Amino acid sequence: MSIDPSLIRILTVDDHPLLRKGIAALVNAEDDMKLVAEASSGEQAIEKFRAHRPDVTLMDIQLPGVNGIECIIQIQKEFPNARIIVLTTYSGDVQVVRAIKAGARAYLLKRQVHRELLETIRAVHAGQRRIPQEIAVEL
Amino acid sequence: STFFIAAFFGWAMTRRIVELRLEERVSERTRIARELHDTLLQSLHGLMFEFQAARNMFRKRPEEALQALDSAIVGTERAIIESQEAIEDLRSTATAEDDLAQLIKLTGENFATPRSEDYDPPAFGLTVEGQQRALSPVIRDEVYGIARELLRNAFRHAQARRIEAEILYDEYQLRVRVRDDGRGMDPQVLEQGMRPGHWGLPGVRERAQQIGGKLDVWSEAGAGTEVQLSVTALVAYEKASIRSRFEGSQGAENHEHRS
Amino acid sequence: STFFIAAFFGWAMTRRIVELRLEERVSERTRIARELHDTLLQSLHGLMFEFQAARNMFRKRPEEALQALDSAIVGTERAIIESQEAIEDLRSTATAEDDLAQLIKLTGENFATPRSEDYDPPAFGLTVEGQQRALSPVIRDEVYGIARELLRNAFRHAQARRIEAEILYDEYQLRVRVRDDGRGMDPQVLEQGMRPGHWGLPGVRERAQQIGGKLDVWSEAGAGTEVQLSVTALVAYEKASIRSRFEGSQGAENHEHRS
Ligand SMILES: Nc1ncnc2c1ncn2[C@@H]1O[C@H](COP(=O)(O)OP(=O)(O)OP(=O)(O)O)[C@@H](O)[C@H]1O
Ligand SMILES: Nc1ncnc2c1ncn2[C@@H]1O[C@H](COP(=O)(O)OP(=O)(O)OP(=O)(O)O)[C@@H](O)[C@H]1O
Ligand SMILES: [K+]
Ligand SMILES: [Mg+2]
Ligand SMILES: [Mg+2]
Ligand SMILES: [Mg+2]
Repeated sequence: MSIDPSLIRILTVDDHPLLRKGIAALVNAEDDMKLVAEASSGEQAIEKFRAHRPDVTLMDIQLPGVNGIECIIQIQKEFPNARIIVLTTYSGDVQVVRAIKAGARAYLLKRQVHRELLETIRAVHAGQRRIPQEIAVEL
Repeated sequence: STFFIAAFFGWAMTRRIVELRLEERVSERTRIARELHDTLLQSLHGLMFEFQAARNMFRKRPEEALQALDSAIVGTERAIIESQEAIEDLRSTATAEDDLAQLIKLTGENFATPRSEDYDPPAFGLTVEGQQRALSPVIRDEVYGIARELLRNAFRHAQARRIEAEILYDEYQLRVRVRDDGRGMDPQVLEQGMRPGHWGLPGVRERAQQIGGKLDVWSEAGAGTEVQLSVTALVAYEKASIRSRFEGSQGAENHEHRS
Repeated sequence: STFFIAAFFGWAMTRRIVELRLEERVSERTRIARELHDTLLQSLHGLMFEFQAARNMFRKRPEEALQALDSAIVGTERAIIESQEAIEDLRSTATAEDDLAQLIKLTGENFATPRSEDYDPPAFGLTVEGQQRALSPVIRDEVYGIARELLRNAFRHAQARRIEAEILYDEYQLRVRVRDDGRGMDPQVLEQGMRPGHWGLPGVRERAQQIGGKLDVWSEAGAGTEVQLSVTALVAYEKASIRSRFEGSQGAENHEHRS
């Protein structure tokens, strides 16, 4: 079965299974998206990225092992066109600035995900960046 | 005025004691807050995404929406049970009857259970040496807390083939070791004793310090990691087990187990 | 042998200190269990009902189901924010600025807001007596935790028409009362001090004990329930408010409010 090339192909990276399950439900409910792989650690994320070459990657910053930031750096080095959205639990997470410097295209608080994720995925897939003003200033 | 001074000093002392107790509470609080954060909050987020998915499909794909809703409801039920259990656990620490070996064994076996097809976890084994002694319950909890984090780290980070835990009850010390044959700790982490932003190892050290225990870490690139915790018998073993030393018992044998 | 005695005493002292610190940590766990019970678990229960309602109406009354789903999602958002705040609070004690009266007022008014057409909640009122004093933040949190559970119980169990809270700042004590004109507590619960498997009242008692407070419960079938908490001024009020007593202030007036 071949995959419709117009679908946005997505990889999620988070160490918590219920969180991945929720994102899978959100993404699979859309006609223009498909979840192609999931990873629960940084190492696994890099492996899965190589294997699936997703259009958009959703990356939790807090990961066991190789953390989200290191993981973004490595993926961007190997695949400069990778489109990564970082997810974080707390606002004011200092790691967000580092993630954006490392090449992430957008950032979302987990508590905004259910309302803003789908639109953000489409925007990032279309080549846009979604970086809040406060953070853009710091860069 | 002597009365006033006494009253004042008494109050200052009381206050200092209260402050010390609060410090203790704060550090315990932070630790538990982290654990809760990692579990319950993430579950709640995940469940919300699922409900939102049901909501988004509601009009166009009602059958799928219903399925998503049902699955999220089951997830919420489970989260409720989990948090009730967390509450029971928190309340019944120090009263649980399980022994250390049992706790460590269950934890290791749990980590060693394959979760998905593309991940083959390392093997796990536990050995117990020496004659088992009754541990004071709080010590049991702290030692178990340490062993659990060391095991979790070994399973998560070591890329090992085999992970072993060892409990040694000897007359002068309780020792617990966790070792793996994995890739070894990052030298920088080994040197600094922690990875910035990660709280597992600092937590292990704090727990060890709390009970006056000693931690030794050995690790080599490509050869694996071993961590040993030693706690002096006087602190580790139940009062009854120690008193025998003051009652003229000479051998290493433990009389309480007979009474 | 002098050496041995000294060593023994030193050890006994160390042991006692370790035990005290550990006891403290154990009680801190209980405290967190209480927080969890009072926040996350209650939210999860509430959400569960709403999602289940949406599910039940799904086929027959889809528009109402959709509304219920939306409202439950908003509720989940709120629960997430609350539990994030609870976790933040656990991480940094004593940072909230709200005062006790404000917290109690908001909580009571929230409970007194009608949620559905077929349920008319009791009325709520708060009175504050005496000159307000700055409370030490931990005390404020504990007293608020107690008042919140007492209010929740009154709204849930009393079948009252009216529920009242009262805060009394006096020179020697802080007192807080919650009363209702409902059916009174089940005599068996009143006698045993708890209903097995329910942790609200035990939590209230533990919080009171932690801060050295005194709890008085009065309840009569058909006449209602009143619970009073009293905390001595030395513990309840901020340092500055107390020190004035050592500085020769005679009146009941509180100088800090001017500086
Ligand atoms: N057995 C091990 N083998 C290899 N590396 C390890 C091992 N144990 C720990 N480490 C390294 O030490 C680091 C710090 O461990 P620590 O437990 O403090 O944090 P963590 O496990 O990454 O995150 P968490 O805060 O969730 O525990 C790990 O990120 C890992 O790189
Ligand atoms: N104001 C009140 N009026 C009548 N009965 C009350 C009142 N407050 C408490 N009760 C009774 O006391 C019991 C125990 O209260 P408690 O708060 O411990 O548990 P709960 O409210 O039933 O459950 P939870 O564990 O969620 O708090 C209640 O189940 C109820 O029967
Ligand atoms: K899809
Ligand atoms: Mg994570
Ligand atoms: Mg760890
Ligand atoms: Mg209750």
